[in-house]
Amino acid sequence: MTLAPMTFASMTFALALEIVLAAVVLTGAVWAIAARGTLPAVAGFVAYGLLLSLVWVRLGAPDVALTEAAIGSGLTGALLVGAAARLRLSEVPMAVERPGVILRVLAAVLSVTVAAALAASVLLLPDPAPTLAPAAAENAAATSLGNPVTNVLMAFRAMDTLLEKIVLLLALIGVWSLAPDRFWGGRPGPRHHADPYGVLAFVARVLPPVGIIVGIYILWTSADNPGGAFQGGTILAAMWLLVMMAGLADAPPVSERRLRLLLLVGPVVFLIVGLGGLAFGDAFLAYPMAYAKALILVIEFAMILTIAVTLGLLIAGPPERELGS
Amino acid sequence: MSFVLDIVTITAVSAGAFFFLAGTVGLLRFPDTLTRLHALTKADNLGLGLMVLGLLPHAGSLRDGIKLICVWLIVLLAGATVSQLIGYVARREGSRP
Amino acid sequence: MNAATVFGLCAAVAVGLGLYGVITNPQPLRKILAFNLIGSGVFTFFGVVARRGAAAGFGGDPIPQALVITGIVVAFSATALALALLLRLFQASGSATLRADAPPSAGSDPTTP
Amino acid sequence: MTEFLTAALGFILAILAVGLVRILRGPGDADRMMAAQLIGTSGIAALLLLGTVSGVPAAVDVAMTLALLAAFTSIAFVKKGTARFETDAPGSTEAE
Repeated sequence: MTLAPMTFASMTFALALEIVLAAVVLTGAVWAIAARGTLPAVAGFVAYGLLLSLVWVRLGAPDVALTEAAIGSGLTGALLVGAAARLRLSEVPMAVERPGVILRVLAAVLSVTVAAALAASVLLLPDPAPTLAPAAAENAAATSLGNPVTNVLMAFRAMDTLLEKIVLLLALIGVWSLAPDRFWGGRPGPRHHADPYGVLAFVARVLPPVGIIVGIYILWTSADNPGGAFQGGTILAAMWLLVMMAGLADAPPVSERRLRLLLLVGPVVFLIVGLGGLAFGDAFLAYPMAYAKALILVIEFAMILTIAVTLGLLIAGPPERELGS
Repeated sequence: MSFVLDIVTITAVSAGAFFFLAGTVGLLRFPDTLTRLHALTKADNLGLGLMVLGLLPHAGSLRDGIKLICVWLIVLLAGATVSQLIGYVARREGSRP
Repeated sequence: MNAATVFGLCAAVAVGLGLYGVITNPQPLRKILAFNLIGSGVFTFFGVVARRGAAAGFGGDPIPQALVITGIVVAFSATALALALLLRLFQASGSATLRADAPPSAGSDPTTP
Repeated sequence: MTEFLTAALGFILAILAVGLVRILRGPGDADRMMAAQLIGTSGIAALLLLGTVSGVPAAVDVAMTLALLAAFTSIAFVKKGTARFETDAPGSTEAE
């Protein structure tokens, strides 16, 4: 190999890039903690999430990068911005409650200790690293899906994914249950208004069709490439919320039958397929080999609807208007 | 052929980086909000556009190439509307005492 | 020193920063934000472990990667619920503080007639 | 070629860091949004470059997702949970 010095140079080059990326990521993190105002802190957190998705690409995990970009940065950012704006009134008296010097020093000592312990464990990770990748590759033929992460999520550890959907639904029930009694069953959030010929209405008419195509593409491609129902569903949810924010459509009352059905279709299809595995196959959530890919796709299409609706409603918040208003 | 494509990449990515630099300098140095906005849109539209152009020869397949162009189109559309919103916000802030 | 180590150290610092923010920042919203920072640091840690386990032609071990995807979603639901609770507290009491001896709010609950 | 693209990526990351500093300075919402816009666009450019450098073609999908959600987050920031978006002086929108 005559190229050896060259590859060494490009390796150090790549390392320099990684160090720069890590430094910029940490700038965002420092700022999300240290900024005085709440909104700048939230902006720092969103930038941090965006940069973290670069880190995930660099770590060879584009599936996670997609999730981080969609949920960790985008939707969490929108959620925090909304909450920060509503809490703005309460910011002034907060300044008084800053903890004393002793507590801050103790907190700093504790944080540095924890960070140092974690850093030491990074440096002392076993070599060669334990891995399940060969096992995942060996069994990939069972589902005939090309994306190993989809394989793990939908087949090898499908129970985790099913329970995760149920956690989402439980969170939504929790959010709804915070509504005052008289608003129960009503519509979440305020009714948004905007100039129907203004720029907001324009973008809410033009962007969602594009977003829906991208969202479904991300789901469809997840069989063989990075993607999935979750990442696609997040984009759909964002587009739905955009239409609501532009005042083009109102949020549905949370007691609406159609809405409840959409919320249930994903987990129910998942459960039916799982119980089918129990009845006709070996175990709960065991897919028959011949139909594995088809069944997984059916589950994913049902789930993208549920995920989009659940995420949209989680961000819209508890009902704030009386039923029939 | 690959030599020509490499030159396209180097030229276009350098030009894109230049527009990013110009937009950032404008964002830092220009005196008021609307001129800063003007500088910013250069980085958005031209900077990213040229970067995409430069990366097209490296796209692995036709599908990847089309997706690259789609990214630019989405950013153009979103950037144009968000810039208008920023303009409204700037006017609202400006009219405040 | 490679990518996994660099980002592993980065994750360790992010967890430390988040922990400091959770303890010292008095605003509940900022505590929630800092908690998310801890979470993302832990997730990056998983990513580092996955990257080190790259084998069989994959860019990383797919099992930790899939676990992280599930984790991000669960963290999001928890954040949404926490923020909804915080907003409700603000609506009900007129202030968003965690102090037990907070002064009684001037405004009454705007949501009950 | 990889070296050149890596250098370009480092440059774009530096621009992104400048955008981060700009957000902190503010002072108004408009300037913050502009800095956020710069961070979003340079983040997308960085993702595309990184995908090419690291040989991860799916980075383009991540970039598309980011582009869509950046627009959404910016609009959420402008609306800030309020029901109305005043594009003009009060009353003039109804007159149009």
